Amino acid sequence: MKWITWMVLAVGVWGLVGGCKDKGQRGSSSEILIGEFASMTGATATFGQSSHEGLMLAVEQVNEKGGVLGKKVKVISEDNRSDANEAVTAVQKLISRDRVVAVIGEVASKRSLAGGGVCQQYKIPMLSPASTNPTVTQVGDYIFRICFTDDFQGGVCAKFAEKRGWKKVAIFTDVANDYSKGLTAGFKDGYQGTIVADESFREGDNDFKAQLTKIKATGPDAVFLPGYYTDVVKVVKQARQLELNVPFFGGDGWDSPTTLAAGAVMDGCFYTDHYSPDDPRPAVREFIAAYQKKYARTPDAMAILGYDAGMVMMDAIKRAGKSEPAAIRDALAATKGFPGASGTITIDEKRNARKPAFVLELKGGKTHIADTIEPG
Amino acid sequence: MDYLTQQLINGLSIGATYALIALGYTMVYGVLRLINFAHGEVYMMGAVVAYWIAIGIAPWGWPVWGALAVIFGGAMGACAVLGFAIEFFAYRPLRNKPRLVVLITAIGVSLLLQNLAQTRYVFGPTPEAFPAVIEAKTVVRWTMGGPDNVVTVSNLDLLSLGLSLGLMGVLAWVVLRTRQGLALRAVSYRFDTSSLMGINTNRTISFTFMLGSALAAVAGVVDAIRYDVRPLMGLMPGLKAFVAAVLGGIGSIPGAFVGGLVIGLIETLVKGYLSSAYSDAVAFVVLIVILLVRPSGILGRYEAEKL
Amino acid sequence: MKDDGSRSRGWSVPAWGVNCALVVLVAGMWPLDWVLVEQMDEYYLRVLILVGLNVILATSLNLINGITGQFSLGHAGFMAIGAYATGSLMKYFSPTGAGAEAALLALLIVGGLVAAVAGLLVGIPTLRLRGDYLAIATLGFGEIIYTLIVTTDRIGPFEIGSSSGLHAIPIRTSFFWAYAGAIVCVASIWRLSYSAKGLAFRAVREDEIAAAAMGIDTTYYKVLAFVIGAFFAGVAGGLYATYDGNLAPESFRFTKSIELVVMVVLGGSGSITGVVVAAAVLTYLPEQLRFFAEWRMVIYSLALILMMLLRPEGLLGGRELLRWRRVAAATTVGGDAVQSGR
Amino acid sequence: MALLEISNLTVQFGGLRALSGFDFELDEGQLHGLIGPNGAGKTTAFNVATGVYQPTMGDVRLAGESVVGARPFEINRLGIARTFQNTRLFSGLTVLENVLVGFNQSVTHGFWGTILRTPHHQREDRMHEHEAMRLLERFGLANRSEELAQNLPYGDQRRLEIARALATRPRILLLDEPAAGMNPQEKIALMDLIRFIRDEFSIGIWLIEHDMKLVMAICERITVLDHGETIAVGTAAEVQADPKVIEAYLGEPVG
Repeated sequence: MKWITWMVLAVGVWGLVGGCKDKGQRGSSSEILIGEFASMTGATATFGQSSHEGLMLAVEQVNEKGGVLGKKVKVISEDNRSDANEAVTAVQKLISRDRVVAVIGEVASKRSLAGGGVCQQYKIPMLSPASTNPTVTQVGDYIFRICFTDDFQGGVCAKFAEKRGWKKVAIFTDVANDYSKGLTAGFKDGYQGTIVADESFREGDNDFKAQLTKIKATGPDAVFLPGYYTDVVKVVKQARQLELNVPFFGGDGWDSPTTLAAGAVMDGCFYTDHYSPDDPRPAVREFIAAYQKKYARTPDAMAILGYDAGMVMMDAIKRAGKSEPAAIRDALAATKGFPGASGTITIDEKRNARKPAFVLELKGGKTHIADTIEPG
Repeated sequence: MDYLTQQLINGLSIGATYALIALGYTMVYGVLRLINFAHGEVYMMGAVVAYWIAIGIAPWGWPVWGALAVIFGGAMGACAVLGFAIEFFAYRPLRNKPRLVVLITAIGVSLLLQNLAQTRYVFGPTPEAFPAVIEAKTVVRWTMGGPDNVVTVSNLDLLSLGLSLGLMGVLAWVVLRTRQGLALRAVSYRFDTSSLMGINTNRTISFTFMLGSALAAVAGVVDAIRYDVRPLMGLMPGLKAFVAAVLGGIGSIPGAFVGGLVIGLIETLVKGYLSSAYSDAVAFVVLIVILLVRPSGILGRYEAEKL
Repeated sequence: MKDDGSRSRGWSVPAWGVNCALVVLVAGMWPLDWVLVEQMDEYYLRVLILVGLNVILATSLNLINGITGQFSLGHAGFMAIGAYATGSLMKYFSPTGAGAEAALLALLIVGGLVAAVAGLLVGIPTLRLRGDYLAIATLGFGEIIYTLIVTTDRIGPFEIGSSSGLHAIPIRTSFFWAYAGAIVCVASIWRLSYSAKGLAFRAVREDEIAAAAMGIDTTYYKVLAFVIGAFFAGVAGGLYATYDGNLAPESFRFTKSIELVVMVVLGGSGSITGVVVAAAVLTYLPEQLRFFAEWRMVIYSLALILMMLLRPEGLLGGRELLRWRRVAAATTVGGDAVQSGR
Repeated sequence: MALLEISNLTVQFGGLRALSGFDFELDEGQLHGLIGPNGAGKTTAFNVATGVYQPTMGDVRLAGESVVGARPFEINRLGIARTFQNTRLFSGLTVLENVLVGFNQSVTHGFWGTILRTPHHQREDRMHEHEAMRLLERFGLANRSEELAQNLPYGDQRRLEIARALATRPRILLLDEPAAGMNPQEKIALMDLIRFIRDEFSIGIWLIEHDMKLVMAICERITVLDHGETIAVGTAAEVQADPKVIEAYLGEPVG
């Protein structure tokens, strides 16, 4: 048994010696260090890995062109196992061990809120690629995002539903997902018609026929489905099997090759997005081409937002002129009209991104723009 | 009426795959008194293997029945091998160790398969739709009460129910009519004495794992076709199938089948008539109530402890 | 190790001396806290504090699983109840100033008590269930708790936050609180299990029928183990809520419970010091494996399987580090061996 | 009125009548044997007397009070202790701890006393330990007190189980085949031990045993069961001469 005692002591001493405070100057190394925390494993690994790939592509492109401020940019990525507690640990490590000058993350608002608290405490700017809950950027003046907020996007969906003349709408929300719940709340605030059914499912569910049968019985004009692409196609397919043949519509969570690959079954459905794959703008075309070259896959919404988060962050560092957190923060706050792949991004005084929303209609595995709604 | 009928069809369709998974739980529990926590992951691997086979044979443009036969056969074979390997490498060396230790190992195997499937080398984290081998079609359709009150049954519902009924029949034949089945029954009745009776217990246990894993693979392929393939898809169906096995009386093969269908129905009816938010919790409430009221389950036998 | 009957067992130091030493030890965490905040890297300090919280969780689960032999897979549920009770009340009252530390202590105890009530409710089914059945029922309990949290926005004036999580909880927990909690928890459970009274817990684990024949109210001890275990899990939850200031419901699903069970088994079921060491190692190890990125959990699960195959009795195999005689064997925990059970 | 009185006890499992119309009396200081072929209902009688099974009919009274319906631990506290046919020691606990479990019910300090380790608690723990060691000395197990019960030789395990039962301070001790698996020397020692227990602790002992020699040698009275029915009661000599007993044992020479 002695060896166990010694092992414990050795690990303890190692921990203490390695655990002394590093008081070196942040950002003084030969590279610019940006930290990323993402759900690389666990329940929502798909989102974390997508946004990670987008970010790595952005960094690779910038480094090929000589980097930022004459230095190469290096991203240190930490996995949080899709857990909020781990997210805090990961951000803490990035800031105090790796001495990063800025942080990019997370997709899920819960984890952005958790990690954002640490960033705000150490005054390290954090840019979230895809956390849509309004409270995320309210954590403090160092927290930014480049995606829509839930209330904005929910409102866009409500406006669109009214423009279409849908008087009776059924709602089908993922209750375990705050993004989905946020959109539903935003939609309910803005929608003037009648909500005939308010049903829910839970992340990881596979069979939605019970709820869809219930929705069908209420005879809606359309179904609002603010979910992620991981569920959307399955829901619509099952609805069609039950002869629930009304349009489904949702938010940018739909954006994915999966949704397009489903083909004709998705015909006549709509979703809001920050860009359209048909968008002729060069930023979009170049991104899609580069992504396909590097990963041999079509990018989804998370990949685009991860890419843009990286681009906006590196642009801010360039404009700041030095890789110091406070200067980067100020530059981020001053971002205006940045030509991102996900739209032209302007950061407003609440540190949220303002960009126009497109409403895309699905037809035969392709999208076309059905409407454009400017932020109010 | 049409509403209830449709919900019952929905419930049976889900319950059929729970039943197939539950059979594996119950058989393994019967011979080893072990909750094979990794069983849900075997189901997931069945879906993953089927996915790769379907991608692989897609360019050849085989007829539907041929493609399905290869996909199901391949997934069943691969999972039988996987089930054998899990038992051989992870459980067999621990045969006489406390149950807790074996259960932890089972959890370890389950985590390993989940995390391996999340890497791009095996499958990757993103859910993928199954290649269009068979399109969902409504095959039975009738109206009840009025022209709008349609009840539909799809070919996938029939596939799911038909396969599980058919396999249940095959399983009954194997267990009741073959030598291997006799050995299985003997081992699950008395482990210690059956080996004295000249039964090769190790081979019987391997056989049980392979049989159970192949059934789970079928459930995995059915769900892959009608839903999609994802690395964590084994989690909830695995747990619910376990609940089904307990509900039916763990160790009882017909019990597992009935339990699976009942859990599918309960889940669907709760979603359809109460709130969908609570449907997962309801499965567990049912479990706890059953355990308290009738721990031997619907069709199980109660074993009193002998002093 | 003396064999004759004249030898006095247990502590040779008088109890008041040990009690004083414990008080001094807890008080000593206060200046240590100060030194660590000044000198230690915040990331390491965080890991150290998480070690403290996991020590409380694993030790309290050890009382239920390892010492009393009631296989529970729902410990994260108790933790969730404590975390949400303390967190929600803390957010509601937002105590500041001089009374804040006292308020934290009070709310931690409230969180623990709420969890203990849940422990009582879960403990009652244990009258009927054992082994695997109990394991799966407690797992179900944990999932029910998760579902309730995910679907509840608020209880009266107290915010729960449903699936969005509970945020902006006043942050109060420090190294001192985490380790004071850990010391109190470990000392209490040590004393409970290594006293004449506490022998009953282990007797229940070894053989319930024989224990009853020796006049031990097995039901009482089983429920008591759940209540005490749940209390400390609730306290750990409360500490966690007021350390991070954020709670997300999925942090308390059965993956967390399983993580805790693994700590108990790896430490050697029943061995309190072993479980403490395992809790520390298993909190620290994944941090060191960060280098492997997405392979990290693959390595973790492989290590778990290998550990079980090579050393199934756990690190200490039922022995205690500071007590060099064998105090309990883990060989019968969680029911009898596979297959020999009939 | 005897200390333990069992009257008209009937136990039915489904269609099987394990025990019917069983009457029995035992007083302090008595040694009463219970014999019969396998499946005669001997252990069932023990299980009813200790609350493991509920009787279908009839009564079990201890010092005049009925104990039917009481749970096993309550019956133990009222004064009936037992051993088991297949030893049920706490195999993962040490020899000393096994005996200390028996003292558990005499502990007067509570929950907080245990956690705070009050002086009262310590005194009491030490006292119990002392008593437990004395008990082990009498059973010749003192030098193995720190060994795990599962590592003891078989005969020692049997004796430890008796010591553990005595630690609960019973008035009646039920021994279920204590000599099973022992060699002749051990059996002789066991006979001495049982007599010694009766005299030293002045308790009533009720003994199930297959070894006729042992039963005949030490029991003042013997009850013979067959198929749940009492077929003979009396001294060793009376029982041995009973034709029904001889028939039950299929002509086996009795004694």
